[in-house]
Amino acid sequence: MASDHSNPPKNFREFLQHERSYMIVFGTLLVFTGITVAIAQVDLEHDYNMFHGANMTLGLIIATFKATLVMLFFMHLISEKQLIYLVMGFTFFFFTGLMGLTVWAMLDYPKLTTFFM
Amino acid sequence: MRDFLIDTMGLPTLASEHGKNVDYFIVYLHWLMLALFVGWGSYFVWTLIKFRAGRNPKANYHGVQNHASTWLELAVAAIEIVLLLGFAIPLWAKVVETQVPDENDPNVTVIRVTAEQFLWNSRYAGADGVFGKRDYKLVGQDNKFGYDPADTHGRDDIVPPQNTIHAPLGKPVIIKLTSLDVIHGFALHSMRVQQDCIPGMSVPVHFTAKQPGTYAITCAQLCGSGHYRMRANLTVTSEENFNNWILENTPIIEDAPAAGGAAAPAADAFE
Amino acid sequence: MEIPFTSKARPDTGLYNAKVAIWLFLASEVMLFGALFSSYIMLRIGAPEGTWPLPGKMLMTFPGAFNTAVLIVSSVTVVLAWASLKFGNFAQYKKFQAVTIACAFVFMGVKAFEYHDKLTHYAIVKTDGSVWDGHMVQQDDQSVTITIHAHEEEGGHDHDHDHAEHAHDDEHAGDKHVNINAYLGVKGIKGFEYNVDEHGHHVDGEVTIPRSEIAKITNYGPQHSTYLAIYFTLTGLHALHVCGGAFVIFMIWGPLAKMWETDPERYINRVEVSGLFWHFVDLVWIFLFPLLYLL
Amino acid sequence: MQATTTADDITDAHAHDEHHHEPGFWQKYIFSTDHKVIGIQYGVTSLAFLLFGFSLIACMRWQIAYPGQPIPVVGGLLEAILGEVCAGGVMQPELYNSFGAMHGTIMVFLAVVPLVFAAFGNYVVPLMIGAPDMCFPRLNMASFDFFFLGCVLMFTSFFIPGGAAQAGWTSYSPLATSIPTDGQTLWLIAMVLLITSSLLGAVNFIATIIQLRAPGMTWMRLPFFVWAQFVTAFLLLLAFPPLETASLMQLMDKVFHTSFFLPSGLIVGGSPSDVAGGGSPLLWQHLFWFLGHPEVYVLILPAVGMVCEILANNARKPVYGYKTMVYAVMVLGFLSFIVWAHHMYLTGMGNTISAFFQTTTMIISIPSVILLTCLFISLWGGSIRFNTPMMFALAFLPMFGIGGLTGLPLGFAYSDIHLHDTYYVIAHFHYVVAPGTIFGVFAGIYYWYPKATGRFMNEFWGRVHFWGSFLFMNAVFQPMFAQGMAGIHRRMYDGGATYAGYADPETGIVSVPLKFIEMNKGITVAALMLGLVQIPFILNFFISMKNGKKVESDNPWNATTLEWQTPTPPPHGNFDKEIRVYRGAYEYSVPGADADFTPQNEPRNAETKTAEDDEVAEPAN
Ligand code: HEA
Ligand code: HEA
Ligand code: CUA
Ligand SMILES: [Cu+2]
Repeated sequence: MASDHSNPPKNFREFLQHERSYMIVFGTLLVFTGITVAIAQVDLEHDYNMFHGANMTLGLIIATFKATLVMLFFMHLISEKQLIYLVMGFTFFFFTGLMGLTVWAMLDYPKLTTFFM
Repeated sequence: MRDFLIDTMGLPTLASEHGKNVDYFIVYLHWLMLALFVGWGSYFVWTLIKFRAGRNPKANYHGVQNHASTWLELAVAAIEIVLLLGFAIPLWAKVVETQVPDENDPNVTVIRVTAEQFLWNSRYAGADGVFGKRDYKLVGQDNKFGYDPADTHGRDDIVPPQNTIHAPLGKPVIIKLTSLDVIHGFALHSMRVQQDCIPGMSVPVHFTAKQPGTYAITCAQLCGSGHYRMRANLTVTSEENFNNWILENTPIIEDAPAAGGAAAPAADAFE
Repeated sequence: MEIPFTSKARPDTGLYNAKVAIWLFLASEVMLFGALFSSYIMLRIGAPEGTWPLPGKMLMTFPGAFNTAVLIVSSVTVVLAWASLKFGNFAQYKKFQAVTIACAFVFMGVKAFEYHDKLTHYAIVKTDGSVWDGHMVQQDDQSVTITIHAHEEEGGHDHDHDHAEHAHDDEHAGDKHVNINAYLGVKGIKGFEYNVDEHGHHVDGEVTIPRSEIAKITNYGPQHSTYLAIYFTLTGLHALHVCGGAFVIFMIWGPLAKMWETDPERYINRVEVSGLFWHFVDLVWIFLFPLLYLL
Repeated sequence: MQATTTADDITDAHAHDEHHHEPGFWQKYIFSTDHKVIGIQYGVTSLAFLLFGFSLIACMRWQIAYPGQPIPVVGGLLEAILGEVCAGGVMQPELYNSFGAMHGTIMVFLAVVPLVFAAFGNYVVPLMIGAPDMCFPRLNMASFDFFFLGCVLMFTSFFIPGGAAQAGWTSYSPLATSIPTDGQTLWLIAMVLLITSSLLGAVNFIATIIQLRAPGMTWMRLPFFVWAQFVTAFLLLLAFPPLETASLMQLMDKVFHTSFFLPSGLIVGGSPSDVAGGGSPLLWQHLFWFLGHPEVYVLILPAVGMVCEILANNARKPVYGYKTMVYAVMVLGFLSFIVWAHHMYLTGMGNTISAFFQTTTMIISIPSVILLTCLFISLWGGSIRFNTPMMFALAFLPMFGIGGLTGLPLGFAYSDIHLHDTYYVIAHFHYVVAPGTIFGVFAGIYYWYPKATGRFMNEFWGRVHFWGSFLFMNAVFQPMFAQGMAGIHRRMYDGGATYAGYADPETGIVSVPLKFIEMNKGITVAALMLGLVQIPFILNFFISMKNGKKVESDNPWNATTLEWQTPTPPPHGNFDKEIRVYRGAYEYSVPGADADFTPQNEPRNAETKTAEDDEVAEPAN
């Protein structure tokens, strides 16, 4: 967060200087967008003998990383009030509950069950 | 005593082997609930009488001081844990995992039951003991079940009249349930069996009948305007009778593919 | 009557009302999109073989990547606009936020292009079972004309184009994805047909198919397959959020800007709150892009 | 953040306006932003729908008890309005299904939730926490508008060709998509509107409770009702969006022919469906029940909250274990998000996942037991006044007890095999929502009526209403347990007659003994009587507005909470004095105090003043 605004920046350059954390995040986001696209062009699993679902995992890790940057810096979650952490923490928990349990339930079936797909 | 407890509960006639466990579970649970209710209820009524304004004009700010209720709550929790870990989970595991009869055991009758608005289709594997191949890609106007007409295993499959299912007495039966159109529910209360029939998946239920007779099968899930009359009968007869019935219903196999031949060209495109 | 803490923070929570509200709202948005993402996973895991397109083959990567960059830019301008206001630099705020709004327009423009591309893309199954796949040129009661694109080769394999398997052969399917289910009920599907030159190579070109020979025709709209269904739903809902967010930002930027004079603190709060929403929209896209376009 | 201006300096032009001009009728009653007016709007709308929901079930009950016979009195009317679905005054299966689906939908989403959460919440919560209004008055109005629009849509769907939705309140796919009526589409659109309304409401409630508590109103001094509403609002906020998503997806299925919830190879109406397939019917169920279970706590928690207020007030003593209750309700809210699949045991669930959901379901019953137990124990040592609100509040306890206890056999997958989708389930949840929540609502209406109107409702007719309702509620729902146990399924157009008394020719075994079907008649009579005993209530409700006994003070029940510290009825802006809170919400019969109640805003005398008294929030002008 822009902390100190008692002495405002005089010109645009100085302003960007002052807000350089945003600019760094901005650059990082762009770079990682590029990386995501680049990685997607190769088949890590087959061409590079990585584990099953390697592309998916890596792609999602990068997306999560980018999202974290946006949340922490652009949305100022890095210095937010307790209450908001609490609310978002719960939300995150329920969100994973919704995802995890539905998928788990989808994968756990009794013996002899078949799907005609 | 046991029987008395069960009878008071008004459960339908029991005709399957595993069903008695379901009954015991339900019945004991209900007596327990009744005990809790009566316990709390008497305390409640007593309190209302004892502390009515006319008799007790001045309330006591402090009220109950002891922590009996905590113990009570812990007791309820403990009972639930016992019920859960000791009975509910293992018993359910038996149903879906550990005591599922083996499909390939010749002793086991496997029936495919496919629900449809508003009737039940059953199918038996026939003499070769193997069902015809089934693939959703084959579903068509003239082949709504999607059985492969080219598959020889399917030709001797037995397709009894709709809404009739027969099962042999005293032998394990597996019914594999599915549906063509919407979700139906296969409720066979006399056997203490119930399972939804979901299009796109086939889920098994199993039981061993211990009493001959005809039992109603109810559709348990709302499936449209005919839901209420979507009834089938399960007939449990001795093994001998059952085998005769199977023979009666066995199709006469001709050389050419039987019914549904017209759909054949569609098949190869998907293989 | 005055509602307290509309601009000033409540001491014990350290927050003003709208800030609490926007975070709560975002929490519900997380669950909204969360349910859609869960659906995406369920549909993908449960997809019958050959009906989920190969990673990165259904959508054009470039517009998606470009839009990702656009949203990132807009996210940074939103936060810089807010920072400008914090320093009392209203003019600079105006400029940054103008960029944001412009970005929203660009984003929607690209989206519209992509939608248009999908909706004019048709797959036609002829009565003889052959599948013709391309963009609509014109159609009338008598016939349908589509442009068929030469098949982009994958990994140097040559395709035996009248081989039926190829329609759902994961390894080698190109940009064309037959959802077999979409053609159910049509008998004897053979596979894709292409314009072929004298050397047997695929070339671009138009074909006109008489209506009488068409067994089934469908565009690549949401009904085409569960993949496109979830694609349109997710991106459509997201696009609605973009429009909504841009509208609010625009209102604060233009018509409601008078408040900067009367109540600057509350004005900054509004900018911050609308910005938080905007970042969230960006954040959703950060996941959407790889999931739908790449993976 | 450094404040440069204070709230006092700011004059929101809009608010200023309202303050000075006497608003006209439209401004005051229709497009009002005053939380009390909005509360009353919600209240009136949802009570009307409660009655409507009952009318639907009354017709259905006739058909259940006397299948194929014309409905007396209204049969002809229905035929005239709805046409052949009620040919000859006899309900057809389609009509039965659509009334059933709409009874459930209306009762849950248009009657009880808006009543307990929105109506009581709007009216009472800001008063209880000492706030001038809700945090966002205009958002509040918007929330009502969305709700009202949703109501109108739901209601009109009865009159379109094909009629209203017919796939149950759960709207399971593929059935919901395969039923041709547009009522199904309207249902979905209306649901999206209702959900949007609830989301806006939930944001507003939470923000209000967090931000607008009067100085000194610390978290642990909040009346329990506020806590209940707070948790409820979170349930709505986080559980509703997945249903909104699901509704949108089903709408896509319906309108754009996608197949989110439609598997491959589906047959519709006897021929292969024309959709792509590849979807999953279970996905809908997961998304629906992810809302569905938290939703049932939305139905019950506010009622528990109201009962708690009324109980403490009329027992003239503090509630027992206030903090325990607060924690219990939080745990309840938290856990309610991870039990949903207990509605889906019989969809073919594996062992591990069902063990998980059985465990969470059992765990969640513990906080419910704690809540009920605390309320019971609160009565011990009291000086109990038996007035009408108290009667309803007291009756709530055993009724919820029965409903809750019968949730246990359903919560175990093993016993659910037999009980699933039978009348046992119907009886279970009606015990919680009808003699449970509805009694809570009645208690609340009788209790807060004097605050809203300045007059009491008639005590005698209140008692008639109580005993009648108590008797007939039980007469309606108690036999359903027996029916369910005997294997009679719900949603049966003929009330199960297809299966009745059928005896096996050889063995004489009867699948469903006739006596259980016969019970239908008694239940129907009781249900109609239940409707009749509401007449005294409705008359009482309207007549008392003009003729009821006037209240003698602003605090006629001698209560401690802040809503009784306002003028009667409270004006726009609520309080005519500054509110500061010095104590917890239930300081009844404090030893040494003059009266048997000490309002929350009554200052302590100087000597006993503690540091805690000064722990007050920034003065909220
Ligand atoms: C307000 C509504 C509400 C509430 C609070 C509950 C509470 C509970 N419900 Fe219920 N339920 C519904 C509404 C509700 N339910 C609805 C609407 C359905 C059907 C939906 C449909 O299919 O259409 C349903 C269906 C339903 C099912 C699915 C059944 C099926 O379809 O097969 C299950 C299964 O687990 C279940 C379980 C429970 C449990 C374990 C609780 C627990 O939380 C209960 C905990 C409470 C207690 C354990 C009580 C404690 C008792 C005492 C302290 C003693 C009191 C004694 C005296 C007063 C004397 N419910
Ligand atoms: C909150 C929810 C709620 C409530 C309160 C009720 C209340 C009642 N319900 Fe219902 N019911 C459901 C939710 C509810 N129900 C649901 C979700 C279903 C499942 C639907 C499905 O299958 O999909 C269902 C299904 C259902 C069935 C099963 C139908 C079937 O399976 O085919 C039956 C059968 O008897 C029934 C009966 C009743 C009765 C007799 C009441 C009575 O208790 C009603 C009592 C109410 C009154 C008597 C009205 C009082 C009116 C006023 C007080 C108005 C005052 C007005 C002013 C002052 C302006 N309900
Ligand atoms: Cu089939 Cu109900
Ligand atoms: Cu539940």
